[in-house]
Amino acid sequence: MENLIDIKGVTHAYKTKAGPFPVLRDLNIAIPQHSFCAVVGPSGCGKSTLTRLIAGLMFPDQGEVWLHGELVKSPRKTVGMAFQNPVLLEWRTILQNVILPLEIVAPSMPKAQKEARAKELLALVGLEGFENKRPSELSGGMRQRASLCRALVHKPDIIILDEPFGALDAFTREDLWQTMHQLRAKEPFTALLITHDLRESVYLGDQVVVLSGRPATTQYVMQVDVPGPRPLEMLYEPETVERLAVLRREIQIAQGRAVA
Amino acid sequence: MENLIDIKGVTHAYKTKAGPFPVLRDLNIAIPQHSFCAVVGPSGCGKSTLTRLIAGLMFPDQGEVWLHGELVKSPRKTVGMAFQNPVLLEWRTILQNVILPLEIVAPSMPKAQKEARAKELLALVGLEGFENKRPSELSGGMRQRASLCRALVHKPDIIILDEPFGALDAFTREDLWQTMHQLRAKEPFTALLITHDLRESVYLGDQVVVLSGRPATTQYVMQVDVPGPRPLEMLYEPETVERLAVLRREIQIAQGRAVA
Amino acid sequence: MIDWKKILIPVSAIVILLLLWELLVWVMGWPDYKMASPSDLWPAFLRYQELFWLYGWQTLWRTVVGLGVAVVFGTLLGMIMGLSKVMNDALYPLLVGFNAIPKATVVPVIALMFVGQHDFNTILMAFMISFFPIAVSVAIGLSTLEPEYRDILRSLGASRMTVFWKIALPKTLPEFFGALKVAVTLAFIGTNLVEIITPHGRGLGHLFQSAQTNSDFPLMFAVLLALAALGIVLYYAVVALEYIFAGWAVRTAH
Amino acid sequence: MIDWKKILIPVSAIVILLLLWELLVWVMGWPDYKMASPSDLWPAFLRYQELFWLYGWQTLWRTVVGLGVAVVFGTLLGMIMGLSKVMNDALYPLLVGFNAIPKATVVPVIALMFVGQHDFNTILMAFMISFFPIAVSVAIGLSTLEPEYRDILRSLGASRMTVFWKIALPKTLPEFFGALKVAVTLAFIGTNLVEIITPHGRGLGHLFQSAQTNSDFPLMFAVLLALAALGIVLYYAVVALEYIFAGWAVRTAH
Amino acid sequence: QTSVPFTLDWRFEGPAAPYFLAIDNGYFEAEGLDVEISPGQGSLDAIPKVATGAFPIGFADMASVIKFIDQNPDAPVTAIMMMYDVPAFAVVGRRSLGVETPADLEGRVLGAPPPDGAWAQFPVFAAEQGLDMDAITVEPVGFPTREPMLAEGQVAAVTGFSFTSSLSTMRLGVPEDDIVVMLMADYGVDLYGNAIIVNTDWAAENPELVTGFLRAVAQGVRDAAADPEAGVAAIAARNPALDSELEVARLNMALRDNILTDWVMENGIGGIDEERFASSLEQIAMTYEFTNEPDASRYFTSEYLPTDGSLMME
Ligand SMILES: Nc1ncnc2c1ncn2[C@@H]1O[C@H](COP(=O)(O)OP(=O)(O)OP(=O)(O)O)[C@@H](O)[C@H]1O
Ligand SMILES: Nc1ncnc2c1ncn2[C@@H]1O[C@H](COP(=O)(O)OP(=O)(O)OP(=O)(O)O)[C@@H](O)[C@H]1O
Ligand SMILES: [Mg+2]
Ligand SMILES: [Mg+2]
Repeated sequence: MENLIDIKGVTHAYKTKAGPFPVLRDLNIAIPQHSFCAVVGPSGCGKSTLTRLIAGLMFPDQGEVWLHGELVKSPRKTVGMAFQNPVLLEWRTILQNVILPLEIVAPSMPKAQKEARAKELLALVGLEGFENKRPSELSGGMRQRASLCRALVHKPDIIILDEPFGALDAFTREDLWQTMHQLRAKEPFTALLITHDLRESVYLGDQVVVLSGRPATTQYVMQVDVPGPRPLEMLYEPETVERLAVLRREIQIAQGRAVA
Repeated sequence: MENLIDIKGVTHAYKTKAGPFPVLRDLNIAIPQHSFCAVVGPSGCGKSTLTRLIAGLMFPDQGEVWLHGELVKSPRKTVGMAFQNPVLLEWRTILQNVILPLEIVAPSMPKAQKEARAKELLALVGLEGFENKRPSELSGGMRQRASLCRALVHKPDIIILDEPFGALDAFTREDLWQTMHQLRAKEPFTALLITHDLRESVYLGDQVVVLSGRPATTQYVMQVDVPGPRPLEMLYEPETVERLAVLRREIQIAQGRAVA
Repeated sequence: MIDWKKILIPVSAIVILLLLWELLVWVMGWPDYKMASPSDLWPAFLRYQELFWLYGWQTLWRTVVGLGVAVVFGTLLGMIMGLSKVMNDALYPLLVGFNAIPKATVVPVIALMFVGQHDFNTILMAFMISFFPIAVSVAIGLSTLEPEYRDILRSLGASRMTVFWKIALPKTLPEFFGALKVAVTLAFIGTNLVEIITPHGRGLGHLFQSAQTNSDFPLMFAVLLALAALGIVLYYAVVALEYIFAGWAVRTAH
Repeated sequence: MIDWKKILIPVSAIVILLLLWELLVWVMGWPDYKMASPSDLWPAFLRYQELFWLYGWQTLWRTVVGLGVAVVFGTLLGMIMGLSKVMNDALYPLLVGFNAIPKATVVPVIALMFVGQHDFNTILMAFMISFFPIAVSVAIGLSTLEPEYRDILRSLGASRMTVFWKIALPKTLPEFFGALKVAVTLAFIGTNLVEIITPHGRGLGHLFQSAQTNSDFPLMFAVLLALAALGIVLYYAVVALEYIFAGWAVRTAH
Repeated sequence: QTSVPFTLDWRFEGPAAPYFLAIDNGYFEAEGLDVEISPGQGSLDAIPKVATGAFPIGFADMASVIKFIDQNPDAPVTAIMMMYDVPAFAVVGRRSLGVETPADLEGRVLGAPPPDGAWAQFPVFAAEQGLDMDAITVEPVGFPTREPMLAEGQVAAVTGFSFTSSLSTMRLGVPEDDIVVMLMADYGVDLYGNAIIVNTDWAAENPELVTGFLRAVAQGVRDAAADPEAGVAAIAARNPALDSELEVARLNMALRDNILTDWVMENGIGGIDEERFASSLEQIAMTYEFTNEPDASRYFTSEYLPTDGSLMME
C-alpha cells in the first residue's frame, strides 16, 4: 500500500538572532491512504512545525516531505487544516466560514453547490440550523465543529489537525471524538492529528507516533489495530488501558523524566 | 463530625431585563472539614454561581450558606480562590503575585515572613527558582501552579477551585492533580472543586456531587472512599472505571441525554 | 426596539449642562462679551439660521472629502507599514514628528503653496490632520494578525492579495473604525482651522470670524455650539457606519 | 545591547526626506516665501539658537504641566465613567462634542475669561485638548476588567479602593500609556496654539509668529522643524515612561 | 505707585515704542503709575478686556470700539485719546501691475482677507472714489498669503495696514518704488484710527491717574519720534525675536502717516475733530447696521486729556 504522506529524514532549524534553533531532527513518519495518524510529544518539541512542513507553508532544511507521490514544494489545494483556536472569521456566518476554502480552491463552483456541500457537512457534525449564526453565538465545541467542516469542505486528500480539541471540556471533547469517527465513516480521509491527550490519540489514531523532546525525532510508533467507528467504551477496555500505560512511559522518556 | 461548609436549600436567580433567571434550586451540599468535594454538572448550570455564593460575593435568594458554623453574610478572609484563567497580575513577579492575599489579609505581617511563606509554597509545587519571573514567562501549567499557591498562601479554611485545570493539556493536568494531593498531605484544607473532567473529580474528590441542568439542584452524590495521596494508577483500576461509568450516566441524565 | 434610556440619559446630561451654564452666567452677572448664556444664543442662531445651514454644509462636505482622502491614504500607508517591519521603523518617527507639528502653523504654509485653492487647501488640511490615526491602526491591525488565520488560506495556495482581502482587511475593520472615530473629529478641526486662520469667506469658521469682527458675542458662542453639535453628528455617523460594516465586532463586544 | 538598526533606519529615513525636500525646492526653483529648503533653515536656526532653546523650554514645560493636569483629571473622569454605566452614557456625548469644538476658537474665549494669566491659559488649553483620550482609555480599561480579577481580592474582604489600587489601576496602565502617547502630542499642539493665537511673547509659537511678522520664511520653517523635533522627543519620552512603568505589557507584546 | 495693566491691540511691534519709552524713561513712574504692558490679539480682544475691568486701560481701533459699544451699550468702556489720527487702512498696489490710483483697481484683482480691518472700510473708500465694485475682482485671501500673492503678481493690490502690507511686500523682494500705498484717509475716508480706551468705572474713580497716563504717553510719542531706534530697542528688550531694522521702518511709517499728521502737529495729539468724527460715523453706517442710535459722545470723550499743553508735539 502506497503511503499518502511520507516524511523522510526531515531536519529543520529556525533561523533566530542567536543562531539556528534546531526543532526537528531526522524525523520519519509514513501515513497510508485513509489512515489516521496521531502525534504526541512534549510541549514545544516541534509538532506545529511539522504540520507547517506538510502543508507546504515551510520547507525542511534537510530531508523530504512527499504527498501523494509528489515532493512538496509549495502549498497544495488538497490540504485542510484545523487548529486549537478555531480561527473562524467573525464577520462571516458559520456557513460562509465553511465555504471559505471553496472560494479559493474552486472559485468557479456555483454558489448553490458550495452551500449545499457546506450544509451537508454541517448537518453531519450536528450544526444543522446554525448555518446563519455568527461564530461568537456558538459555544466553543460548536465552533470547533464548524472549523472541522471548513477543513473538510473541499474534500482534501489530507487533513491536518493541530490540537483541535485542546481547549474543550472533557464531555465536549468526547463528543467530537465520536464525530470524527462518523466523518471518517462517511467520507474517508487521511489525517494527521497533533494532540496532548493520550486517550484521544489511542481512540482516534490508527497509529500513534511519539516524538522525542526538541529537536524532535520519531521515538516510538504504536499501531492501534481497532477497525472502523470505535465505541467510546473502548477507552475503558483493558487493552486500551495497557496501551495508555505504554504511551505514558514513552512520553515520560521523551520529557526526560524517565529513562528508556 | 461538623461540616465546614453547609449549603442548605439554596435557591438563586439572576435579575435580568427579561425577568428573573433561575440558576440554583434547592441545592444542598455538605462538606466536612479537610475533605475535598468535586462538583460536576452540565455547562452553564450554575456552578460558578455556587462558588460566588460560598465566597460571600453574592447572597442566595433563599436558603443559607454556612461556613465554619457561621452564616455567610460578607466575604471572609478565610477563603482562597483559583479559576480556569489563572488571573495572575502581569506587573508583579510570581512571588509578588502569590503574596497578594497576605497584603490584604495580614497587612502587618513583615515582608520577609510573607515571602518566606510564599517561597515555601512555590517550592512545594515545583516553582523553585521562578520566584522573580513574570507570569508571561511561565507555561500555562506553571501559571496555574502559581495561582494555586496564591489561593493557599494565607492558609484559608476553604479553597474554592473553579475549573482550575480546564485549560491545561492532559499531561500537565495529571501532574497538577498529583500536586494537589501533595499539598493536601502537607497542609490539610477543605476544598470545593468545580470540574468538567470526571476522571479529575474521582481522582481528587472525597465526594463527587453531580448537579442537574439549570436550575441546578443536587442530582447525585458519590462518596469516593480512597484514602490520602492517591497514586495515578488509581485511574486505571476497575473500581474507578466503574465509578466513571456511573458518573457518566448521571451526567447524561443531567444533560437530558438519558433518562433516570 | 429603541432603548429609550440610551437616548434619554445623554440628552438630559446636555440639558443639565445648558441649565448650569445659564445659571452660572446669571448668578455671576457676566455680560455677553465675557460669556454669553444659552438663552442669548437662540436668537443669534435664529437670526443667522440660513447662514448656519449654508456654512455648516460647506464645513461638512470639506470635512467629509478630506476624511475620505485620509481613509484611502491612511489605509495604504498602514498597509505598507503593517506588512513591512523596515518601513514601519523608518516611517513611524517621521509620522510622529509630522503629527506633532501644530497644524495652526501649517495652515499658512499650505495657503502659500496652493494660493487661492481654498477648497483644496481646506480638504488638504482635513486630510493631513486625520490620516495618522488611520495609518497607525491599520498598521497595528495587520501586524498583529494571528498566523493561523493566514495559514488557513495560504495552505490552500491562496495569494497574498487574497489573504489580504479575505482576512486581513476585514479583520482590521474594528481597529479601523476605532481610529476613524478619532480621525473624523480631527478632520473636522482641520477644516475649521483653515476657515479661521486663512479666512476665505466660507464655512462655520468664517461665521465665527465674522461674529468676532462685529463683536457679536452671542453669535460667537452660538457658532461654538453649532460646531460641537456638528462634531457630535459626524462622530455618531461614524458609529453608525461602524455598526453597518463592522457590526459583528460591535455586537461581539457586548 | 543597543540595536543599531532600530536607530539607523529612522535616522536615514529622516535624512532621505530632507534630501528630497532640498531637491524638490531646488528643481522647482521655489522662492523662500513659498517653500524654504533645509539648507536655508540651518542659518536661521543658528542665528536664533538661543531663542530656540529658551522658547523651546517654555513650550516644553507648559506642555508637560498641562499634560500632568490632563492625566489627573482624565484619570478621575475615566474612573467615574468606567465605574458607572449611567455616567458613561451621560458624559460621553458631551465629551465628544467638547472634543469636536476646534480649539482655535476656544483660545480667544479662554483668553477673555482669564485675562493676562498667560501661563495658566496655555496650560489650561494643553489640558483641555489632551484629557479626552486619557479619560476614554481609563474608562474602557476599567469597564473591561475581567470579574475574576476583582473576585480574587473581593473574596478576601478587600475594599473597592484596594481592588482599584492593586488591580484595576495597574491593569489599565497599558491602555493609559497608549492614550498618553496621543495626549502628549495633543497637549503640545494646544500649547503652541495658544502661543500663536494669543501672543504673550513666549514659546516656539511666538517665535513662529515673529518670523511671520518679519516675513522671515526660513525661520518659520526652522520653527516648524523644531516643533516636529520637540514633538518626537515628547512622544518618545512617553514611550520611555511606558517602558518603565508598564514595561511588563510592552515586553509581553513582543 | 498705582499698578495699571495696559493692553495693546497687537503684538510688541515698532508702533508700540511710545509706551515702552514711557516706561523706560520714567514718565509713568513720575505720574505715580506702575504700568505693565500686555500684547493683544486684535482690537476685539483688547476691548472686552478693558470692558470687563481686567485691564483699566487699553489700545484699540476706533471703528471696533464703536461697534462694540453699539452691540453692548452698557459696557463701561470708551475712547479717551486718539493715537492714530489717520488710520493705517490702505490699499497697497504695485505700479508694475498697473495700479497707481484707486481707479486702476477696476478691471484688476484685489486681494482681501475677509476679517481684515482695512477691507471692512473698502466700501467707503470705493464709494468716495466712485469705484464700480462690480468691476473689481475681489479675491478672498488669508492673512499669511496676502503679501506673497501680491509679490507673485497673482493680485494687483491688497487691502491692509499701510505699515504692514507695504513692508512685508518689500521683504518679499518687491522694489520699494514699485509699491504704491494708498492710505484710505487720503481718499475721502474720514475714519479715525486707534485710540487709548479706558474702563469708565475705573476712570471715574481715578481721573488724575488717567490724565497722568495720557500725559506720559504723549511724552513717549515725542521720544519715539526723536529717536525711533531707541524706541525699537526698548521693545527688543522685551521681544528678542524682533527684527529691529524692520520695526524701525514700521515705526517711522506709523509716525509719519498715522500719528504725527498735519492736524496733530497743529492741534496736539489725542483729540478729535467733532465734524470729522460725525462724518466717520456716517461712513461706518454704510457698512454696518447700528443696533442703537449712534451717539458720538458715548464713543469718545476728551475729558481726561491733559490741558497743560503736554499734548503738543513740537
Ligand atoms: N518562527 C519561529 N522562529 C523561531 N523559533 C520558533 C518559531 N516558531 C516556533 N519556534 C520554536 O520552535 C519550537 C517548536 O515550536 P512548535 O510550535 O513547532 O512546537 P509545538 O510542539 O507545536 O509546541 P506546542 O506543544 O506548544 O504546540 C518552540 O520552542 C518554539 O519556540
Ligand atoms: N450576572 C449574571 N446575570 C445574569 N445571568 C448570569 C449572570 N452570571 C451568569 N449568568 C447565567 O447563569 C447561568 C449559570 O452561570 P454560571 O457561570 O454559574 O454557570 P457555570 O455552571 O459555571 O457554567 P460553565 O460551565 O460555563 O462555567 C448561565 O446560563 C449564565 O449565562
Ligand atoms: Mg503547537
Ligand atoms: Mg463556570
